[in-house]
Amino acid sequence: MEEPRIGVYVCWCGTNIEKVVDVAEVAKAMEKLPNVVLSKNYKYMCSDPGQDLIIKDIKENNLNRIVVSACSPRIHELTFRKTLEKAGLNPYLLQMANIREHVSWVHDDKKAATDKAKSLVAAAVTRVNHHEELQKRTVDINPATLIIGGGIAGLTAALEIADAGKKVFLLEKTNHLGGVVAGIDQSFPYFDSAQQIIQQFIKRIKQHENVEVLLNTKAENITGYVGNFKMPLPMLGIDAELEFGNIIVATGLKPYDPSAIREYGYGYLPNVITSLEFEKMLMSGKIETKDGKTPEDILIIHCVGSRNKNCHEYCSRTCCMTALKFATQLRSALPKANIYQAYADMRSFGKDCEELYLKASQKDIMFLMYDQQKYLPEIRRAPNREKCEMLVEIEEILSGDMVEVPADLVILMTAMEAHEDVKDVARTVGVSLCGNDFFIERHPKLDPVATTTDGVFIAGTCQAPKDIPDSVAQAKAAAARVLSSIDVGQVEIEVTTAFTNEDLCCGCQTCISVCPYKAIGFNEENRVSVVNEILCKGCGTCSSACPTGAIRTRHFTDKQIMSQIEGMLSMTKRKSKKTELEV
Amino acid sequence: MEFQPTIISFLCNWCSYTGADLAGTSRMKYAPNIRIIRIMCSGRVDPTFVLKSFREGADGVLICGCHPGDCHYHEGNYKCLRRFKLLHKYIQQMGIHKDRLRLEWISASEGRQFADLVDNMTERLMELGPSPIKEIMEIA
Amino acid sequence: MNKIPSVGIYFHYENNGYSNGLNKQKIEKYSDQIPGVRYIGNSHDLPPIDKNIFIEKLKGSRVSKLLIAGYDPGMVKPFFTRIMSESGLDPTNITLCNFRDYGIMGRADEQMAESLIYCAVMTVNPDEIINKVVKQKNQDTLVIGGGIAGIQASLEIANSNHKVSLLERTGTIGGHMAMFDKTFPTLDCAACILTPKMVDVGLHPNIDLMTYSEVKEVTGGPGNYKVKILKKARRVDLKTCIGCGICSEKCPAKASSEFDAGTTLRKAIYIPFPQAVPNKYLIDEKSCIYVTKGKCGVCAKVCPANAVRLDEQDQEIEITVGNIVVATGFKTFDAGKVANFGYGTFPNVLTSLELERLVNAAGPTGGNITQRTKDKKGNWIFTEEGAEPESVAIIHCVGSRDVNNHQYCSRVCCMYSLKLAHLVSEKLPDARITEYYIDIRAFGKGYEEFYERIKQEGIEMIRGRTAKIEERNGKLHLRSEDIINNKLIESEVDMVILAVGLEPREDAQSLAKMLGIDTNKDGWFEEANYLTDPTSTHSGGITIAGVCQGPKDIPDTVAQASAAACSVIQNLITKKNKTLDKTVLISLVEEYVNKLSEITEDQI
Amino acid sequence: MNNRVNPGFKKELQKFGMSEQWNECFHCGNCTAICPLSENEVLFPRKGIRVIQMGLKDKLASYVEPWMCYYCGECSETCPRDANPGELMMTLRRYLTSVYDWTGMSRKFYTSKWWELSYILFFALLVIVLFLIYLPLRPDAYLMVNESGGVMLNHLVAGISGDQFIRIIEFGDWAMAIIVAFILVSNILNMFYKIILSNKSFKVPFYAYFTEFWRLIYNFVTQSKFSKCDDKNYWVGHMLLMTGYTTMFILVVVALPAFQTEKVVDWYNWQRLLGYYATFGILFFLTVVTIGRIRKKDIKLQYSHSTDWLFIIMLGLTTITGIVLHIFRLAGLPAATYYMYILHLAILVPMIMVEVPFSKWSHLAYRPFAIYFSRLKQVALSKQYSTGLAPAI
Repeated sequence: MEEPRIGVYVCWCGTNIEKVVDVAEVAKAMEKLPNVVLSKNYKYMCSDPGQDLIIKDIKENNLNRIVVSACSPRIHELTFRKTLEKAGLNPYLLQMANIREHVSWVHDDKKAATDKAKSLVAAAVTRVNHHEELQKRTVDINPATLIIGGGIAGLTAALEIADAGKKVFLLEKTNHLGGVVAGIDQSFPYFDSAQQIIQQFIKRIKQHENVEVLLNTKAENITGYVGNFKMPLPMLGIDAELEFGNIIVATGLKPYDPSAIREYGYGYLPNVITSLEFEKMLMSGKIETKDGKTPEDILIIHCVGSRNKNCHEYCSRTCCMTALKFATQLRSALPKANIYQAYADMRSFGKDCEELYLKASQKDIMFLMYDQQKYLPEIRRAPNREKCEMLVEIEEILSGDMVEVPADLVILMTAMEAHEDVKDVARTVGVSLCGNDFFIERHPKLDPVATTTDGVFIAGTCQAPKDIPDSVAQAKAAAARVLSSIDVGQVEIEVTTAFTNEDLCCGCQTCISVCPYKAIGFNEENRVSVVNEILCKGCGTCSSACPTGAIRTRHFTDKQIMSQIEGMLSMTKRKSKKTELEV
Repeated sequence: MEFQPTIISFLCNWCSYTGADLAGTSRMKYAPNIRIIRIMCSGRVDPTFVLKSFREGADGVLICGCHPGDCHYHEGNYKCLRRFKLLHKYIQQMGIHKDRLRLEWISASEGRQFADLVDNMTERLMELGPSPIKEIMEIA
Repeated sequence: MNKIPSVGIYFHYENNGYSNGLNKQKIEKYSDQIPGVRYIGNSHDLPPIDKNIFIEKLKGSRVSKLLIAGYDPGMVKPFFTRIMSESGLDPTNITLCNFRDYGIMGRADEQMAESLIYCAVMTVNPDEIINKVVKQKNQDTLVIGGGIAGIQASLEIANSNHKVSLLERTGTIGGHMAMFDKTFPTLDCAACILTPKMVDVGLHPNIDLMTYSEVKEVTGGPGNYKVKILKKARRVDLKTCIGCGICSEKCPAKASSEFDAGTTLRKAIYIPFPQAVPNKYLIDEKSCIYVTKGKCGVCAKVCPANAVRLDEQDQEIEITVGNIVVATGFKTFDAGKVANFGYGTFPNVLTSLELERLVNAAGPTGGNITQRTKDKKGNWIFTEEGAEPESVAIIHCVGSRDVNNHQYCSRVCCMYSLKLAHLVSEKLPDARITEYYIDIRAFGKGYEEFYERIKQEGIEMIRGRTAKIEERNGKLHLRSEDIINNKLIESEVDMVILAVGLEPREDAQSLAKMLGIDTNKDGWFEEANYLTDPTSTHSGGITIAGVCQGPKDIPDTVAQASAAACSVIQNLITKKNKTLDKTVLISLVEEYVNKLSEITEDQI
Repeated sequence: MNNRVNPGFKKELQKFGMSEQWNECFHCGNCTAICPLSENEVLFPRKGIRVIQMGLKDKLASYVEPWMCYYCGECSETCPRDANPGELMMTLRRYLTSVYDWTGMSRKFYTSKWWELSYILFFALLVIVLFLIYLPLRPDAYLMVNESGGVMLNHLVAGISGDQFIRIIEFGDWAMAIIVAFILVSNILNMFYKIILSNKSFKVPFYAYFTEFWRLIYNFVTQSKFSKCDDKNYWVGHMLLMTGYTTMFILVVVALPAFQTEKVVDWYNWQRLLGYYATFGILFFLTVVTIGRIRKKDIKLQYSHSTDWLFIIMLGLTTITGIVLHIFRLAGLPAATYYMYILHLAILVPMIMVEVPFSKWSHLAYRPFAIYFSRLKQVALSKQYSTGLAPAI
C-alpha cells in the first residue's frame, strides 16, 4: 500500500469549538505527527467552502487520508465521506475526531480542553494511518417473491406484489386458500361478511397471471441469501426449483386446543364448543345444541388459553372483540336467548370496537368478570331436574359473589397459537422464534415486518396475534419492502463486515456461537470459519471473541483501535519522555 | 499540580456514544479527563483493548454499552458483560485496582448520567492516584 | 341473455352515529324495481324480531337468495341466516351490501348505493366498475406529517428510489414519539431508535424535507395533485445556520416549550430539541420581541454564521405530486375538560405527556421526578431541587371510553401508563405508585407479559375509575372504588398523572375536505375498507397512515405507514392510479354489469 | 346454591322505572367514587347495578343502600356510559317499597297506573259520599260567619255542634293515621326481617338496637346525610317540603282542635303562621320540582315515573284546595267553604292512603330506618370481625 499522506482539518464551528479549544494550537501540534502532510484550521468545515478546501488539498497535495476534527461523526461523517468521494478518494479513508460534543461543549477549562482535543485528533491521525479502502457492495434482486401461507396476510401480500406486475409464488401447506378467515362468518366491528371478502381474494388470486399458487406444499430446504433464494420442488421433478429474491412468511395461527383445561370439560361435554366451531354454526344458521335444541342460555368464556401461566401468558388480542361480535350475532339470531359473557378485562381497543362493546351491552347481555389466572369458571353437567344442559360456577369479581350460570351452549374463546411446524419454517428461512413460537421481528417498535435476515419478512399472526386489518396492514407493509427492493433492483449490503483470515483460524467455532445473525458458517473441509458477508452486520462481537485474531471487522480492526488508543495517550506521554510513536 | 488521570473509554455507537453527544448538545459540563473511542457495539471490546490502554498509560478504562435488552445487535452487551467479569478479576491479579475498569450502561437519552459517570470516575481515580502500570512502563 | 335472479332484499339501518341525508326511500324503491328482486322490508317498519313473519315472507316471494343492504347490515345477518336455514334455503346465499363501503356513509350518494345494490344482485364485484384507473402523471410523493408514520412512509418510498417531499408543520420532524422517554414494552429509549431514522430522513437524497410548512390547497386529481404549500417564515436560513445555539443563549424572550409539553420554557429563537432534524434554529413569531415589537434583533447580531433573517416572510409554493400520504397524527386530549380532575388548577396534576418529559434525562429536571414548586414570581415550575413525590397515582382513560368526552378507546393509554409506572418506580424506588384503571388493555406482542412484570414490581393496580381529585393541604386527595377488593379508597398522593387519550388534530377536518377524504364520527380519517384496505382512501393516490386513521401504538403505526407506502410504490411501479369514481351513474353501471354478466354467461 | 343469575329479572324492574340503561354500565366505579354518601361499608350505586344486572333477587331484597342515596345526580352526570345510576337508585327505592309492602298494594300501584287511579278514586268518592250523606251542609249555612267576617268552619254541617264536628273529623284523622301507621309499621318490620333477620351471615348484638337508636331520630329530623350532597339548595328545598308536610300532618292529626278553630285567629298567631309556613314549604319545593320535571334539564328530574307525576298532582291539588279553602273562609263564603272542604279532604285522604304506606311518601319512614338497620348490620359485622368470625360478604 502507498505511503499514507494525511491532511488534518480542525473546525472552529464558528465560536462553538474555537471559544474553548485553541484550534490553531491543535492544528499545529498535529503537523509533527508522522505522515501528516498538512494541518489546517477553518471556521466551518461542513460549509461548502470548507469542503472545497479539502477537495482542493487532496488534489494539490496528493493526500490519501483525511482527518476532520469537528462535531460528532453521527452528524457529519456522511457529509465528509461524500466530500472524499467527490475528490476521488475512497470515503472510508476518513476519520473524524469529535471535539465539539465531546470537548468544547462539555468543558470550560481551555487548557484541558485543548489538550483533550489534541489527544483526540492525534488518535484520529494514528488511526487513519491504518484505514483501508472499502468498496460498497450490492447484490441483484430476483424480482420473484415467495410467500409462505395462504391466509389473509399471505393473500394480501401476494395481491399487492402481483398487482405491481411482479411474480409471486404462493405456498400453502393445506389444500385450500383462505386460512382461518375462511372459517369465519362475519368480521367485527362492522359485521361485514368475511366470506365475501376472502372469496373475492381467492378469486382474484386464482385469476391473477402473476401469482402461482402451490397448494399442499411446505416451505423446505430454502437456500441462498437476500435477492437470490432457491427452493427445490421435488414433487415436480428432480430439477424443479423456485427462484426468488424475497420471502414473506405468513404462516398464520392455530387455535388453541382447550381440552387441556380441565374446568371447561371440552371434549366430553358435548355442548362446550370453540369459537371456530361456533362460526360454523353461524354460517349454517343452525345454532343449536347437540340434541338439536335451540339453546336458551348461552355462555361465552373469554381468555381460554390466553393470559394464564398454565396455557399462554400472552393476550390473543382478538378474542374479546370476537366475543362481543358473537354476543351481538347471537342476539340477532336468537332474540329471546339469555346471553352471558365471562371475561377478564374487556379489550375492545380497535377502531369502533369500544362502540361495539357499548352496542353489545345495550342488547341485554350479561357480562360477568372472572379472574383468568386464579379462578376459572367450572362447567358441569346440569342435574336432570334442571331445564338447562350445564351449570357453570363463576367467581364473579364485580359483585364479589359466587354465582351459578345456567347454559345450554358454552363458547370458548380459544387463544391463537403458533403452528407446530413453525420451527421448521423458522429454520429454513433463518429467522428466530420468540419464547411463544412467534417470529421475531427486526425491531419490535420500528421494524415489525422485517427480520434479522435480509430478504425475509413476516406478516400476520405468525408474528403475534392480531386481527384482520392489522394482519392486512402488516402484509401490505411487507409487500412494500419487497416491492421497494425489487424496484431498486439491487440491495446494498453492509461494508464494515467481518472476514476471516483462514491461515490464522484454528477452527474453534467460538465466533459461530457468538454471532447474533448466523452469518458465520463452518467450512468442514478446511476446518475454518467463513463469514457470509451478506448476512453480517458488522457488530464485531466475533472479532473480540476470536482467540487468534483470525476474524477481523472492517473499519474496526484491532490495529485501528489499538493505534487509536496509542494516539490518544501519546500526547500525555510525549511531555516527559520523547518516545517515538510505534506507528 | 494535582494529579489528573486519563480515562480511555469505549462507547457503543448506538446508545452510549449518542448519550455522550447528548451531554454535549445539552452543554453538561464534566471532567476533561476522558478520551472517547467509538465502537459499533460494546461486544466489540476486546480484552486486549483494555490491557493495551493500561499499558499505554491510561489511569482508568470505561466501557459503556446499551442497557440490557436494548442492544442494537441483540446481545452484544451481554457478551461484553461476560468478558468484563473475567477481565475485572484478571486486572486485579495484575495489581490494577478494580475501580480502574468500569462497565456501565448508558442509553442515548442519558447525557446527564454520562456526565455524572465521568465526574464520578475521575474523582475516584484521583483518589487512587496514577496507575501502577505507568511506573513499570516508565510513562510520565 | 340476462339471467333473472330471484333475490329478496332487506334494508337494515343500524344506528351507528351517522345520520346523513341519504334518501332511503329512493334506494328502496329502486331496488324493488330491479328485475327479479323482491323487496322484503326495512328495519324501521319491519324489525327482525319475529322469525315467522319473515319465513312467511320468504316463502311468499319465492326468493332463493337474500341481499341485506344498509348501514352495517351484517348486524342482522345471523337472524336471516337462521331464517334461510329454517325455510329450507341455502343459508350461504346471503349477500351483504354495506353503505359504509365506498364512502356512502360520508357522502349521501344514492347513485353509489344503488350501484352497489345492483352489483350485489348481479354478483359482480363492484371494485371493477366503480373504481376507475387513471394514469400516474407525476412520480413524486407528498407525505404530510413528520411523525414516526410520516418518517417511515417517506423512508419506505425514498428507499425505492422515488422522490418524496416530507411536509412537517413544526420546526423538526419526530412528532410525538420524539417526546417519549421510553417505549413499551421493551423499554428501549425512544430517542435512541427514532433519531437514527430522523437523521436518515434529513440526509436522504430522495427526500425533500419541508419543515415549518403547511398544506394550503390541493387541486388536481389522482396521479397529478397540485399542492399549495405555505412555508412559514423560519427567519433562520437553513443553509447557513450551524446550530451552535449562541442566538438562543442571548435571546431575551421566552415561551413555553412545545417539545417539553409546557413543563419548561424555551427561547423565542430555539431548536425544538437537541436531536432535531434539521438541526437548525427557528424563530417563534409569537414570542419574538423583534417580530412583535419591532426591536431587539440580538440573535442576528450574535450569530457567527449570519444565518438569522429577521424580516423573512411566509412563502407560498406549489408542487405537483402523484401520490399523497397523510400522516398527520393526533393531539392529546385536553385534560382540563374533565373538571373533576382539576388539571390546570392543581400544579401536581400532570398529563402523561408532561410526565414523559419529566422522566426523560433530557427533560426539564434532568430526569429527576420532582413536584412543581412555586418560584419567586409565584409561577409553578419544575426544578431539579423540587421535592420528590412519595406517592404517585396514574389515572387511566382520561377523555377516552367516556360518553361525555370520547366514546372510543385510545388504545395506547393502558400500556403507556404501565410503562410510566415502571419508569417512576425505577427512579423513585420508595414511591408508592398506584394505577386506577377500568380494563387493562395489554393486547400487543409482549404487552401482557409486561403487565405481569409491572404487577410483580409492586405497583398497585386498582380496578376503579377515580371520580374526583381535590387538593387538601398541598396533597392531592383521590377517591375511587376498589372493585376487586370491594372497598372505597381515599388516598392522598403527591402527584397525579392523567393518562390522556388521543384525539384528531383541530385541522383534520379541513385537511380532509381539501383532500376529498372522509372522516368518521370521531373525526379520524376513514379508510377505504376497514378490513382489506386499512390505509387507502376513496381518493386515488391518497393514503393514510398512523394515528390520523385511528389511535394506535408505534408498531401498528409503523406497519401501517409501510402499508400506505406499499400502495404508493405499487402506483409508482405500474404508473397507474386506482380511484373511486365518485360521479358514478347508475344507468352506466347497469349497462356495464349486464354486459359483464353476459360475458360470463357465454363462457359458462 | 341460590345465587343463580337471572337475566329476566331486569324486565320485572323495568316497570318500576327507567328503561334498560343500566345494562350499559361497564363497572368503572365512577359512581361509587363520586358519591359523597358512599362509604366503605355502604358501597353504592355500582354494586346495586351489579345485583340487578345479574338478577340476584334475594340479595336485592336485603339491599339497604338505595335508601342512603338522596339523588343529587352527580353519578349520572359523570357516568362514562350514561348508565344513569342515580335514576337506578330511585327505581330501586320504588321496587324496595313494593318488596317491603306485604299487602302487595304497593306493587300494584307502581306497576299499574289504573290500579292506583281507581284506588284514589275510590277513597275520593268515599269521602264525598260520606260527607254528603252524613254531614250535609246546613241550610242556614250563610249565617255561619263570625264577627270578623270569617266562616265558622266547624258549624257548617247540619245537625251537629262544632265540637262534634271536630271530634268526627278528628276520629277520621286518627282512624286513617292508625291504618296507615299499621301498614307502615308492619312494612318496616318486614323490611327489618329482610335486611337483618333473614340474613344468617351476621347476628346483631342486642345492645346495638339501643345504642344506635338515636341515629333513627337524628336522621329523621335533620336528614344530615342529604346535606352531604354537593347540591345544597336541593337539600334546603327538600327540607322545606319535609318540615312543611310534617307540620301540617301534626296540625291536622294531633292538634286538630287547636288548628281548626272556630275563630279566625290573627295572622300572627302561631296556628296561622305554622300553616303558612307549611303551605309555603310544600308549594315552593313542589313548584321547583314540577318545573324541573317538565324542563328535564337536571339529570335527576329527566325521567319521571307515572307515580311521580301523580304524587305531584295530588300534593299540589291538596295544597291548592287548602289555600282556596282558606281564602273562602276568610272571605266569608260558607257554602263555598263547605264544598271546598269536602274537595280538600277528597284529595287529601286518598293521597295519604296511597302515598304514605304504599308509595313515595313511605320513604320518610324507610330512610331513617334503613340508616338504622344498616348501622346495626355494620355493628354486627364489625363485632364478628373483631371476634374472629369473618363476615361472609
